[in-house]
Amino acid sequence: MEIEKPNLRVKIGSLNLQNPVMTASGTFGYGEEFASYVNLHRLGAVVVKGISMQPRPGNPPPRIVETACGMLNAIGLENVGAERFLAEKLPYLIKANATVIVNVLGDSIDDYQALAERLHGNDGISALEINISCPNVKKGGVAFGTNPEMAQKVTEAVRKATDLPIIVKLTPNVTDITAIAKAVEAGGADGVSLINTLLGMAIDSKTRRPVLANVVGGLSGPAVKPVALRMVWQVAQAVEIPVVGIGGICSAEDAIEFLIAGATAIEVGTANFINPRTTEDILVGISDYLKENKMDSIQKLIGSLQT
Amino acid sequence: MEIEKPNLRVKIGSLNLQNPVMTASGTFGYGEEFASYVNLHRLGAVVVKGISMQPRPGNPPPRIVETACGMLNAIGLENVGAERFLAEKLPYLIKANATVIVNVLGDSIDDYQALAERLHGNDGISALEINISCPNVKKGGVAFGTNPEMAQKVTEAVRKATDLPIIVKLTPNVTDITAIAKAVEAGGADGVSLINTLLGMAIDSKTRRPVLANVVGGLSGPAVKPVALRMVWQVAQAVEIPVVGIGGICSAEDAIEFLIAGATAIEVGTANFINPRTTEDILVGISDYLKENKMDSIQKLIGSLQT
Amino acid sequence: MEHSLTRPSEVIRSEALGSDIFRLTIMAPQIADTAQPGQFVMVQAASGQDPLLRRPFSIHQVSGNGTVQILFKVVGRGTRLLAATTKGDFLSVFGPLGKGFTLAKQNKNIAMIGGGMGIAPLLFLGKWILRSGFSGKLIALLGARNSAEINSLQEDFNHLGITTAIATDDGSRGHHGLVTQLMLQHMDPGEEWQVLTCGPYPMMRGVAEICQGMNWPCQVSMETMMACGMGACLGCAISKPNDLHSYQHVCKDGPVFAMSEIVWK
Amino acid sequence: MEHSLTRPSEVIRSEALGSDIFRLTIMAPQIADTAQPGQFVMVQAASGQDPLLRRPFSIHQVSGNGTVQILFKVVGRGTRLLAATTKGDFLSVFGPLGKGFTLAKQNKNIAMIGGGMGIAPLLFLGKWILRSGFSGKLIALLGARNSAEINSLQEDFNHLGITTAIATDDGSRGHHGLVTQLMLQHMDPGEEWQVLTCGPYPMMRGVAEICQGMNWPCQVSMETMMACGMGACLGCAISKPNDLHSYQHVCKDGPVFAMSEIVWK
Ligand SMILES: Cc1cc2nc3c(=O)[nH]c(=O)nc-3n(C[C@H](O)[C@H](O)[C@H](O)COP(=O)(O)OP(=O)(O)OC[C@H]3O[C@@H](n4cnc5c(N)ncnc54)[C@H](O)[C@@H]3O)c2cc1C
Ligand SMILES: Cc1cc2nc3c(=O)[nH]c(=O)nc-3n(C[C@H](O)[C@H](O)[C@H](O)COP(=O)(O)OP(=O)(O)OC[C@H]3O[C@@H](n4cnc5c(N)ncnc54)[C@H](O)[C@@H]3O)c2cc1C
Ligand SMILES: Cc1cc2nc3c(=O)[nH]c(=O)nc-3n(C[C@H](O)[C@H](O)[C@H](O)COP(=O)(O)O)c2cc1C
Ligand SMILES: Cc1cc2nc3c(=O)[nH]c(=O)nc-3n(C[C@H](O)[C@H](O)[C@H](O)COP(=O)(O)O)c2cc1C
Ligand code: FES
Ligand code: FES
Repeated sequence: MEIEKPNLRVKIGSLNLQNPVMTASGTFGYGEEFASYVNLHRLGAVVVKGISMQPRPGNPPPRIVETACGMLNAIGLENVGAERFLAEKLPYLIKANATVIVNVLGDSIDDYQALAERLHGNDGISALEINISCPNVKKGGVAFGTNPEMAQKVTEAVRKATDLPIIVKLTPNVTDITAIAKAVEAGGADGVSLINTLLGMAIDSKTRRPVLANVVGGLSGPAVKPVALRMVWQVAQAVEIPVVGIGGICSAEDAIEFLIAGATAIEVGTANFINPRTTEDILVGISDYLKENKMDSIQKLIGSLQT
Repeated sequence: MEIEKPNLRVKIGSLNLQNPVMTASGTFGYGEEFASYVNLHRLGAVVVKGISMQPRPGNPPPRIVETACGMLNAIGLENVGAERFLAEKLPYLIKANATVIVNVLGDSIDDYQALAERLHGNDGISALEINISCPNVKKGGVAFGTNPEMAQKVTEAVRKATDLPIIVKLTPNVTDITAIAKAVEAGGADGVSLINTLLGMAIDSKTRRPVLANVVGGLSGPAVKPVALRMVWQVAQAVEIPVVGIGGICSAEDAIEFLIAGATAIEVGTANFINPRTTEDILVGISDYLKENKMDSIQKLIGSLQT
Repeated sequence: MEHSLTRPSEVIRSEALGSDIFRLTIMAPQIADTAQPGQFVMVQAASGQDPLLRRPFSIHQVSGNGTVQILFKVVGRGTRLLAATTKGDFLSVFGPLGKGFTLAKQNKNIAMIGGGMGIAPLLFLGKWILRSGFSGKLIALLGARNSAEINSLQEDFNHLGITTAIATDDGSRGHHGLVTQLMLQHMDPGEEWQVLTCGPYPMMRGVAEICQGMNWPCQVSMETMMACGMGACLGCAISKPNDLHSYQHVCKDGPVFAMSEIVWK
Repeated sequence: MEHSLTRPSEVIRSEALGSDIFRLTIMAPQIADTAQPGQFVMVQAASGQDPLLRRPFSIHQVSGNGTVQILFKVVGRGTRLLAATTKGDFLSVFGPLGKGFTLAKQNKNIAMIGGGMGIAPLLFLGKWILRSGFSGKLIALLGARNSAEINSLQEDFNHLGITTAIATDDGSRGHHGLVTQLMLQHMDPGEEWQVLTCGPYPMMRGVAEICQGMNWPCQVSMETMMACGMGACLGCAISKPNDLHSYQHVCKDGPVFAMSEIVWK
């Protein structure tokens, strides 16, 4: 049996994706930045930089530092805000025929809900990804995503505001990520994506100061892949909804490992900085793997881990 | 002012160390393995491979796999057991004039207590390091170290059994490591050491099987350093007792970063595999740093981070 | 726009200009054809994943036969790896990126002021100014640690017919002191000058102060940590003047800025 | 015991023996002076931290003037980096490590049986056997993918005066098939043999089966993933026969074991 063109289509709730390769929020700008390197319309979806209701300036510099096989960032959620996103950024993506997922963030449950309402009903937005790694300012800055109840409440609030497919993006900085995943599933999420960055820190031994102005930052890149893969595998077994795998994916082989672990789709993050064409390269690599392994559909790969 | 010989002495409870450079449990065998590379008596302390009351065979192979700037291990706590340790391993370390810290592990609180009682009163053991990353078989396999109450109870039980200095070794796989650190401080720990390994996983995309027979394993090495440094900094601010920094330390610069973050001492783990002389090299490097920075004592470095 | 990402570029030549300064000549026609002076490239130093990120380098020279040069000092792991590159090796080089220098008005005199590796983009800039048919005075004021560091670079400028003046930290060549101290010596305050500068922040601050005083327009080329070099990571933020909590991005809005766009502190 | 850790060792020669097989000659007198055949070294492939761990390689040859050779096939990132090493480069090489081959009784005939890169330690072993004044028959049965892979290695054995027989997967040299199929052809069942073998697990299992049948003592050299190579990490465990939940460690208890110490499955 020769597989000519394996079926790469996957589904997250009512969201149909032509393939499982997406971009990770905050690593792909608003898509336009990559237009000369990647055919945006060929990707499963473009997940844009996290948007808040109001524009945010972000943290003071230095904001990034390289670490062993990874990097720390403390961008501080700099973004143009919902209105400018809709007016200035979304039209380009629509013209490029990209499937757009908007990553949303807020300081309070009301924030998330209001933002989901504002984004709802705009043509060209296919789904929302809810970043719950943000601090809940009303609860002393504890991240929404570290507490199952708060995570569920955010999900419910967004669920009320829109019938767009909702993917809740989980933080790995928790004791039991499956508890959070189950809570957002109960809250009405159509899928979960993970992992966001691991909280880390870098110190300059010469100045005896933190390297980042924000002191701590989020660790991403190949260094975190083993942790991400473990969490994706755990969550895929714990929930019924689709799981989107994220964390250190640099190659088709990496992506395939996440799919085998149970991810329905994957997002490429830090690797976009090293090779802006990574997503398309991975797309080709997955297709080749399926052909070599005589699989006519990506569904045969997803969750195929034999333990 | 020329500093000829900076004072490197540090204290953890009643334990006096000639310098802050120790070995991380499970990466330095029982010390003897390194005798031809390192002068064991020059180290702050040798922390030996985790010991249980009964010998343990460990997990089936494969037990290790390399990852980006790190490795996963699922050794499964293979060890010779308390009796053979005392009869066969400890005498060598005593002869080598090493300061010995025994890393202890158990399946239940009673286990830990019994082991501490057995080790207590043996000449040549300077302190115990309590590995609470182990699963509590009585509580469905949840690691002692992920729950503040269980962590405190283990500490209290060991505290009852011995007046040896007790360092409790914390797992990083938790939402809030400061809560665990405070709990073991309340339980009577003389110090905390962190981090143990991050739970991770590797998959072979060719066979679609986990690489490790145990499926999941512990991530260590340079990849985890940013997470370890952040946690050490957080814990150093949260507790009064000394903190021992562990995680990806490969060079004097790495060690100095942990000291700046607030660690009173450090342990070298995975780096011992790459260069068995790492500990002694770090010792020299710390001393040189203090001289260059005109610090007459390591105390000036510890916790010197300016945020 | 097509970029040089699809395949790695061949190193045509590797030169050591002093003990820790290197110049690589790389075959990258797409970059050579479109580069503007002041733009930069992102170079992958490691073949593995450590160091992970690309390193930014100014475009030092381009040639009609498709080669691009970078000039760099070894300061860490990435540059150490690049220094070990030899003829025939392949490097992944990606660019040209960013906003380069622009000439305010054709007939003002131009002073290019470079310090250390900030000299790198000025050679390309000088050639480009001359080729543009510029008819005013064009000088290069160059600061370095010592004579060894600057000798062959100075020759390159002189070769183009650009007048140079040198300042060295140790006095082993030219003026013993700061390159800023050369400015009023070589730039007649009675004339109209525009200044294009690249170098360490304190040096550029000194240059900008003098230019402000003299009312000379001045463009500065900024450095920050960069992850992507293309506006995607937002890591390369620097404050905007007047509103310290509003940021611009060196890789996209710069690296070359008008001095008035920079917070000097 | 002093080890070669204090400074890196110079690569004296780098040879390509076929498209993906390389031989490095490294100046490491401490290793060369003390090594026993069957022992191995741990080599650091990367200058950075990725790949992180050292790679184990059998000692292929040692010389009186202090050089050590390793012979390896490119199978991944570490070996790819090592293949790019050239004369004059420095590598951190650490050893000798492990338990090598031992000779059971002086006057039995000896068959060395190697497959693929398992041939590496056998050249050193052969030389050592000859030097020990051994007076029985000594043969080498060597398996490879094809003729290109084995040609120059066979010469090395013949050069020492060791009789060789070759089996290749593609039949391009010697027997078309498995090296085990050469055994009863070249080892007279009426004679007493001892067998020393290194190669892929299935090949060594085949060798061990025949040796069991013939009642010939046999030593096998095992491979596992290794982090430390020196008994510290306990990562290189393999099961002991009779008790699958009791383990021995390849780096310390081996890599050479009696066939009876191994679980054949
Ligand atoms: C637009 C731009 C153009 C540049 N052009 C040149 C050039 O033409 N020639 C040249 O020699 N250098 C240039 N640099 C600086 C160069 O990118 C750094 O020296 C290089 O990235 C250091 O890499 P490394 O791995 O050797 O050092 P690392 O080991 O990463 O760091 C060593 C030291 O260098 C500092 N450093 C690292 N990266 C940067 C960076 N991006 N900017 C500033 N400091 C950094 C670190 O803080 C650290 O103190 C330029 C930087 C930018 C942003
Ligand atoms: C005691 C001992 C002696 C050895 N002697 C030789 C020798 O003389 N010549 C030679 O070519 N090879 C030898 N090997 C195998 C050699 O160590 C591996 O081929 C090498 O480590 C692969 O490194 P890599 O980075 O290129 O591959 P990686 O990218 O790490 O892996 C590529 C493939 O090789 C496998 N592999 C990786 N490490 C090992 C290992 N330690 N053992 C077995 N398989 C491994 C992986 O599972 C993977 O499938 C020996 C191994 C041991 C344990
Ligand atoms: C510079 C940077 C900015 C990021 N910004 C966001 C963001 O705005 N919203 C979000 O949900 N995740 C953000 N992330 C997290 C990534 O989307 C991703 O979850 C994480 O980096 C792990 O994937 P990676 O290892 O492939 O980068 C950011 C990551 C980086 C490196
Ligand atoms: C192979 C291996 C075995 C280990 N065994 C133990 C152990 O027995 N007890 C323990 O508390 N920690 C054990 N650890 C964890 C280390 O002591 C250390 O906490 C961890 O590896 C992080 O430090 P590193 O990054 O410097 O290796 C082990 C780690 C490795 C890599
Ligand atoms: S370096 Fe990434 S946005 Fe500028
Ligand atoms: S490789 Fe570490 S114990 Fe054998």
